[in-house]
Amino acid sequence: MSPAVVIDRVWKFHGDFPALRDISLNVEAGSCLALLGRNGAGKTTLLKILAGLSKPGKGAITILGKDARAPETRSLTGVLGHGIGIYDELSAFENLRLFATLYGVKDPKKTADEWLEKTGLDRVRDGLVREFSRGMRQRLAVARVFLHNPALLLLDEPFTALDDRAIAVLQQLLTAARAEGRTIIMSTHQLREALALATDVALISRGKLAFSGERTQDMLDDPGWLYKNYGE
Amino acid sequence: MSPAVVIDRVWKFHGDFPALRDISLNVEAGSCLALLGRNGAGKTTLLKILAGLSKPGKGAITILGKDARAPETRSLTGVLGHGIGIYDELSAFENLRLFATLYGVKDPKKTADEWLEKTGLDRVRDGLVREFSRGMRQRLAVARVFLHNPALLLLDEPFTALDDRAIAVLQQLLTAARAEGRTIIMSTHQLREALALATDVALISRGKLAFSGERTQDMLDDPGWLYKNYGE
Amino acid sequence: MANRAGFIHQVLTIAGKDLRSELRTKETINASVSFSVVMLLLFSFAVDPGAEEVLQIAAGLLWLVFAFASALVLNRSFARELSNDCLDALLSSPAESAEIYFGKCLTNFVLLLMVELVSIPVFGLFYNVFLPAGWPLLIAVLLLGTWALTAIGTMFSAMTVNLRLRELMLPILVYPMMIPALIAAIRLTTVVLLGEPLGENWIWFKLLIVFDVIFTLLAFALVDVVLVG
Amino acid sequence: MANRAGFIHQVLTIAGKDLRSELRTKETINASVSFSVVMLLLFSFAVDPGAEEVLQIAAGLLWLVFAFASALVLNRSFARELSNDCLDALLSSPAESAEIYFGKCLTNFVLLLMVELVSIPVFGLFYNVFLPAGWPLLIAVLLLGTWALTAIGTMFSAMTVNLRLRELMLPILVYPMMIPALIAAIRLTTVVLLGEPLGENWIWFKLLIVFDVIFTLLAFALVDVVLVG
Amino acid sequence: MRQSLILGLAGLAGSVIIWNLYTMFMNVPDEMNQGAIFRIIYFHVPFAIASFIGFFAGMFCGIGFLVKKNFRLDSIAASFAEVSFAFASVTMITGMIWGRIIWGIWWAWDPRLTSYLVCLLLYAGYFMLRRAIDDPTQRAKLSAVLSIFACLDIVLVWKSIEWFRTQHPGPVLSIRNGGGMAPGMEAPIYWNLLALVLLGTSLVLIRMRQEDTKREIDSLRRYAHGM
Ligand code: HEM
Ligand SMILES: Nc1ncnc2c1ncn2[C@@H]1O[C@H](COP(=O)(O)OP(=O)(O)OP(=O)(O)O)[C@@H](O)[C@H]1O
Ligand SMILES: Nc1ncnc2c1ncn2[C@@H]1O[C@H](COP(=O)(O)OP(=O)(O)OP(=O)(O)O)[C@@H](O)[C@H]1O
Ligand SMILES: [Mg+2]
Ligand SMILES: [Mg+2]
Repeated sequence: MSPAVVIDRVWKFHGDFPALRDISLNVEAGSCLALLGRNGAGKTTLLKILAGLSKPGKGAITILGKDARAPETRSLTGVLGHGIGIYDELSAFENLRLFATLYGVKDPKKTADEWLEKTGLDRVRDGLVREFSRGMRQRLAVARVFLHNPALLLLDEPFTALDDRAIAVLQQLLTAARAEGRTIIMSTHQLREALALATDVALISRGKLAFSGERTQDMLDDPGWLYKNYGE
Repeated sequence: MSPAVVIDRVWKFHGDFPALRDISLNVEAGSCLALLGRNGAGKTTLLKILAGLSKPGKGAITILGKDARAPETRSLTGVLGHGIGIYDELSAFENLRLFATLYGVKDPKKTADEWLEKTGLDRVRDGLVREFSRGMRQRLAVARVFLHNPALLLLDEPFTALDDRAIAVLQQLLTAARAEGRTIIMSTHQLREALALATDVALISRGKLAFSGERTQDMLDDPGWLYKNYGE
Repeated sequence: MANRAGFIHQVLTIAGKDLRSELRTKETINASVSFSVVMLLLFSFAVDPGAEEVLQIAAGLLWLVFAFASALVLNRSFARELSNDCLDALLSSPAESAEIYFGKCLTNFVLLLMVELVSIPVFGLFYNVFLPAGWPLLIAVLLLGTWALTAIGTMFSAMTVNLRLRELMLPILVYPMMIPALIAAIRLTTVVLLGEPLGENWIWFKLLIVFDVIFTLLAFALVDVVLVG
Repeated sequence: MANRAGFIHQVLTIAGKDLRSELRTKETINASVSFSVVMLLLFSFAVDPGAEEVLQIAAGLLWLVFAFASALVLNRSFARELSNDCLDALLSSPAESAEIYFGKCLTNFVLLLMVELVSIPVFGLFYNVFLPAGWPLLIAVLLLGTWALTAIGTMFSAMTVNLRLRELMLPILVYPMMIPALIAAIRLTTVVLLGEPLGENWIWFKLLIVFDVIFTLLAFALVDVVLVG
Repeated sequence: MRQSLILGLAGLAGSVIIWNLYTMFMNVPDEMNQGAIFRIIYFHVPFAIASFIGFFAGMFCGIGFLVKKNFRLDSIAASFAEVSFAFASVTMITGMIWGRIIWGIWWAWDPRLTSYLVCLLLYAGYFMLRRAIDDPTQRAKLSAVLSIFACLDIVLVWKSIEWFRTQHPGPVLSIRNGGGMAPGMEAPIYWNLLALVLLGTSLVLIRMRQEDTKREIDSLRRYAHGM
């Protein structure tokens, strides 16, 4: 199995402060990587670079054999950041159609409707997102991320501020994605939820890669285990 | 022991939509109430009213025997909302001094420095908050909330997006606060962290008070317990 | 309401905070100064500054510049509190809405005066208008007119702070409101520039004062309703 | 860069999105139209609108109105993307920075033209200026001038979104940037309104074109640097 | 009940207007130096005055809301503002037509015209503010506050511009002051005013009901989305 993502000696500087220091990491295709680390460790920074939202200072990123900023690459990745990335003034359907079109999906309208159904939003198809509740927004955001069925999913703290039910929904969607062989990289502080899904774990501390490897039983038993052994 | 907070048949309307419906609740002085509920249940709305940031549509709030909007009341409460409420363009010290002054603390400068020390921020005393990492900001925010030693603490999702260490720090600060007999009301979705601290629990569902009472062992054993039995 | 001393003390604290963070990143002040200079420049292309009757319209242009430049300052005034929900932090502190309002007013007043102090000389250069004999009156007019802009502008800055289209709504709501004050200021300034006797123009002075008083009181009365949801 | 067809397709998609959400609420449009009316009103106090030489300055006023009204539209342009980190969503999609930029440009261009189409007749009514003989030239000037405002404004709107650059560059640069274009537009419009022969004023026309070309290319080259941190 | 009230008011207003039209065109003679066109005043002025009445009524409802927190009052306030705005536009248009014919120009920076324009702009802002706020409570409160500011401002505007323009009076005023009408000619103005007030009230009632339903729907939607 070839690595889906190759991170090769990546540095990122804010001014002369190195937010990422010499990170090298391979993510196998079809695996689910939990990106852990303390506040300010550099998780978001790394994910942004993978998503092509910012360029590494040094080093190179290869995603599915191509550069991260290449349009072809981006049409294969789905990104869900801190913000949900959908438009309040547009209807649920218009949002999905917009991104379907941008991602060059064959039949945008059909795809949009399909995903509205899958996420149970079809009854509010033409409602403006502005009027949606937090849960509905979250589901729409997920639909946006999945609708061009990306080979690689990049999720930054997807569980934050969600209630138990919303988390459950998200978790089963992600499990399904794994089953379809998509690669997932997600950063989070909610270790339990993350480790339940993850196959691999990477720990960043102060911009350095402190640990990366399979998720072991110890981690499940005691989510704090990693920090205890590898955190500074 | 007299109740520190008396919530008496409180309603809050957004137009005709009742975000809070006839909530009545007493919080004993010195207790720690975990305010639980699904997304959109009304936790933030209730906390905002307690903090005097918005007025109830119907009903009355009494905090330590006084009205919630009275300046004396507010000088006795410490509020930590979604946002951390500190200024990016000011230094850590200036932030604390500002609020110390607003809260009419005796010697603002001294108090500010004390709390910078307590939260381990004294080395960055004069650094602009803009350059702080998320963890540091959070600690500064906590200092801001504690520095006029309030009798009542109102925390809205204090654990969100914090790493394990920051959470630990916050938890021990709160435990200390409890030991000093302060009353704490916090809303959260991270049931484990919350229930570990709480003495009492209140569950809001769709603006109605679904459950309120002591925190029992069952809840600790299975955080989902409450939702299973009382959630809709 | 806290007792009188407390009131002023709180107001000064808040004003001090705003001024400090503003003067640290000269953001707004730079913006509005350069803005007003550019406006004067553009005006000088729109209206031939050499012309005789320039003195007739000089005052008008000047006050338009002030009005437009003020929008930048006023926009930031409460927007500054948005970043980390700082407004909630302020409101949940013992500081009264009115104290916050006047703190902001004070800051804006000072900032606007700074802008004016810069742009008036520039103006004088472009249109070679020189310091008239009646300059004490001019200063009085400046202060009164600027306060008019501040009192209303700050109030509306508070009203629009939570809107999606903040920077859009503010000018639309504020400028029509300001018209009486602007008219009065323009007339008085013209009078001074032309060196005419004040005479029956006292009425404008009165108008300006009345305007200031009325809207300051109104804001004072209503700001709590606006800020506390 | 996607192939040519793809480019235009993406640009249209983005422009379509913006226009749809704008025309649904009509917020920006309404705001900037009423804003320009407000400005015409304010000008009427600065400059005696009854006067003969109003034609001399009409063009100047008109373009000032456009410049300021445009600020409102341009502000919203990228700010609209901020609310839910939508900009990140766009940038992480296959759409290129340049495609996003030109999509926004297109939207702003259309919106600004709408605003102008409304405010020109209003202006004509209020100041009793009527459609001059040389109106085809006038239209050309309008299009070129508006594009100048759009190209620069959109670029800076993109910069302000990127927080690190905000307080440094934007305010101090954007207005002065526009000056040459505005001057040219004002001169040309005056010429048309006064019905003078174009003659040596061709130079202004050339200037306007050069200005448009240069800044469009510049933006095209730099927008990726600005948007992708 | 309210249905019939609305219909009654509207019907009454209609009949009064028709009767007025009759008297205006059949009984009232042409005005000597303006000819037939002067009849436009019979609508121009009543609309103007009615609009003012409406704006201020709106403000008082706004104050009422701030005191009572009763959303019905907010609906009424908004309806008043809208109806008055419509009336004001009619004044504007009739006025402009009149101006085109009498003065030969659509617009003159005459004090009354200018201040009226300001008044319209203030309320244009009022509507924009209402549309920009999603939370009905916030909307009601802020628009109430705005209407208070606006109404106080209108008074000052009216005075100040009166003084400002009269510093250099235009050709306009001379025509205006020819307004010492014969009582017979003046009567229809007041009758029309009455008719417009009736009409306005019925319109307000209709709009108010729409506003209420809108708020109801909004709340139902929120509730539905909650589950
Ligand atoms: C856009 C144009 C106009 C506007 C906005 C306008 C507005 C108004 C308003 C607001 C009033 C009521 C003022 C009050 O009751 O104090 C009024 C009254 C009146 N208008 Fe106009 N007007 C316009 C054009 C004209 C023209 C062209 C004429 C006649 C040549 C005219 C003649 C009158 C007269 C005779 C009154 C009766 C009230 C009085 O005499 O004071 N108006 N107009
Ligand atoms: N725009 C920026 N300018 C300057 N420094 C930055 C910027 N963005 C991030 N940093 C710094 O880079 C470091 C990594 O930030 P990052 O947001 O990636 O951390 P994180 O792992 O996402 O933390 P959290 O878990 O709190 O989200 C932090 O020290 C932060 O201060
Ligand atoms: N400004 C507002 N305008 C209209 N409705 C609002 C407003 N604020 C909150 N609501 C509604 O009130 C209800 C309660 O909101 P609130 O933020 O209190 O929920 P919450 O319990 O804090 O949810 P979360 O856990 O997601 O923070 C929600 O249905 C929300 O839609
Ligand atoms: Mg992060
Ligand atoms: Mg909440």
